[in-house]
Amino acid sequence: MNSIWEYANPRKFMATSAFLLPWTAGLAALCLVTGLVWGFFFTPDDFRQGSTVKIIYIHVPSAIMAVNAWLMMLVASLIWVIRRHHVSALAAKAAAPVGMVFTVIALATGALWGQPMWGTWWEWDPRLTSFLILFLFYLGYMALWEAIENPDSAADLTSVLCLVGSVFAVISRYALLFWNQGLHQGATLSLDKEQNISNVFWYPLVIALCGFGFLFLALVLYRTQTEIRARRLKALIAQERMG
Amino acid sequence: MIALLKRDLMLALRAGGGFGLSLAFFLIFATLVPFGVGPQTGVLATIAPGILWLGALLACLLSLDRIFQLDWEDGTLDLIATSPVPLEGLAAIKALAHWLTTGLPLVVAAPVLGVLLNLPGAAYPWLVASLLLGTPALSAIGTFGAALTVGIKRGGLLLSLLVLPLYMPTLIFGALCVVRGAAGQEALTPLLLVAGITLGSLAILPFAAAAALRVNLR
Amino acid sequence: MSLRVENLACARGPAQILAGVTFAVAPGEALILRGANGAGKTTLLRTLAGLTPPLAGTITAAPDAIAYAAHADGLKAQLSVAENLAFWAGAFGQGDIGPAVEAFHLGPLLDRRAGEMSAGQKRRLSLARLLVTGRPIWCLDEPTVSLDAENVARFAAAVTAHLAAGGSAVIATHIDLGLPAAQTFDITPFVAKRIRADDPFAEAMG
Amino acid sequence: MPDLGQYAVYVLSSYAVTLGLLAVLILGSIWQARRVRARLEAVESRRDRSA
Repeated sequence: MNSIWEYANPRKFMATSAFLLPWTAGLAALCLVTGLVWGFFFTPDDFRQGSTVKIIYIHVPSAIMAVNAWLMMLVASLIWVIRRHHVSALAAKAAAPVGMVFTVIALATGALWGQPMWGTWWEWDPRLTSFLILFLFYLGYMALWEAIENPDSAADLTSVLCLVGSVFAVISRYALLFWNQGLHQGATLSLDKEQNISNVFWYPLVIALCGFGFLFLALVLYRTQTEIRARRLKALIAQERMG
Repeated sequence: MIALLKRDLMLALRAGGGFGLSLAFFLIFATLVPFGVGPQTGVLATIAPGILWLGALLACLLSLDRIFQLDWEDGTLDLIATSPVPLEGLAAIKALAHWLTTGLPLVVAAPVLGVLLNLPGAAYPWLVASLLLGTPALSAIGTFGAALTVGIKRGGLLLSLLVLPLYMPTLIFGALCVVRGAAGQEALTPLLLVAGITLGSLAILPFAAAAALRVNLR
Repeated sequence: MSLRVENLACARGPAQILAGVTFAVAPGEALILRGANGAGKTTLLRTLAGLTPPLAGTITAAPDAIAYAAHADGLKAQLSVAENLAFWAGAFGQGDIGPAVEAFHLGPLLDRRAGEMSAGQKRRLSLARLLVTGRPIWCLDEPTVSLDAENVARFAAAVTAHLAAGGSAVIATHIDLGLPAAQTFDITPFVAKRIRADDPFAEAMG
Repeated sequence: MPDLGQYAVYVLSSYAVTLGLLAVLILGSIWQARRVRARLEAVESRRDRSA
């Protein structure tokens, strides 16, 4: 039985991800098309929200994946800090833009949903505001990666930022709940509560969520490959300069 | 460590040390607000808690990039790192010095500016208390941000981008405390939460800042 | 106080600079580092000072024994000579700045601000800092830059006195200081510039 | 095409924004990957020739 840490070797990762990438990308496409087409064309309108309920199939999955992307970066940063696996740090770097785009999608679709339902594009509601803060965290994280020349130092410093940022993100979440009770409805998907939407909306939503999940996975694998190549490029150029 | 604190305070007070700049910024910021929102005392009284907290926060932000940058440029940081002072202690002392030269004057000046902005009388004790308990967190978080960006040329803007989201919980609870104080509501809970954030920041962030400094020095 | 270095490999950023560096400095002895510009003397000294972690090998010395002096003087322009020295004495837990002032003839300059002094005067102040650290092993990077002949002699005398008191020194310099117990150590054979071995990206990946 | 009623513009623009952003992300990733791959291949072949 091979150790899981072997996949942290760049060469091994390249081979494994080359195998996994078509599958995850295919599954992502399949689930996204199924979920979104089902949701858009074949679900009824909600009696209160009308056709805007169709936004749920992109809004909820992207919001969930936006948070999961940060969690994945947190885990990857911890692995880098503790075990110093280079691929882990690069995977965190690769995930950041994906997470940021998901955050923007969640914010944009939220605004487009809020306008007809609440009569406003933007509301300083705890959930909306925490996503805005999450967006700023992604922005700062990516800016720090870009600003530092030495890749290992950049990995170290962004990891520290990710760890500290996560602690403050949790505090911010509670601060926001304290600050304003908000308009946003409760969680749509939860495991412990009774299902609070009916099956007609539930199935396409779960499929769309899987689609966003696989899309995230595929993009992270693909972008990590790119980061590994970029890192190797940097190493080889440095080697050439040293003669 | 005491030598370090003494030196930092001395440097801040000498010519070109930047002491008072943050205070002047705070003053100008609060003075400009009525020009932006109009002179109606009712409006000013409503927004005064938020404006004062925001002004204090921005004034703190203004002087953050000096915390480590000057010592980094003239080589002092390398030498301190080889001295018996641990980097964790250095980060804590730097945060303390920043608070004494920036945060504390802001706390003292805030009530005066409160008068300019028609802050309701009941809010003054809460304003002073929340700033007194909250500005150390601003200094500690800022020191961490400064440690992250010390090796980066023209890192000032990046520093703001990194630090501002981290400032948010402190700002929320601090301003909320003053707002509630002004309205005669229960304001102790947000005050205690501000104090909690400060204690947590002071406990954790010097270690994070020292880790960042170690990376930047090697 | 002895310093022993075995099989040391040093890195600067992503690059390994030196490998297999081995030497020992006994109490009362000085080691003069030689090597072309850019060979890695500064990297070696920064590694000895504990600023850069070594890639491989061991550095054996008593804890908190090494005092480091870099290219940069590390002085605060707004503070006077006496204040600068007193700060370092305080940071290293020492009290008296008298011997340091005397060794580098800083008495007449005590109240002068560091920012108003010439490069050579700043250098003297920065070297005087070594005497207030109270540390036995000095690691010095080009200490005589911008010093005139008279002050180079003062510096040599300070090092000689330090050695006579049982201290030791590792000095990167191109000039002959005329120290009594000095061995010369040329780092050229140890220069091994390549991507550091713990970087997994330089190997072939296909 | 389902009847989206009075909210058509919000629903359609939500989907449009999402698909647009995802397209930018995916195409950007592909473009970046191609560029890095090409540059790496150039350096690798230079290295192989000299070796």
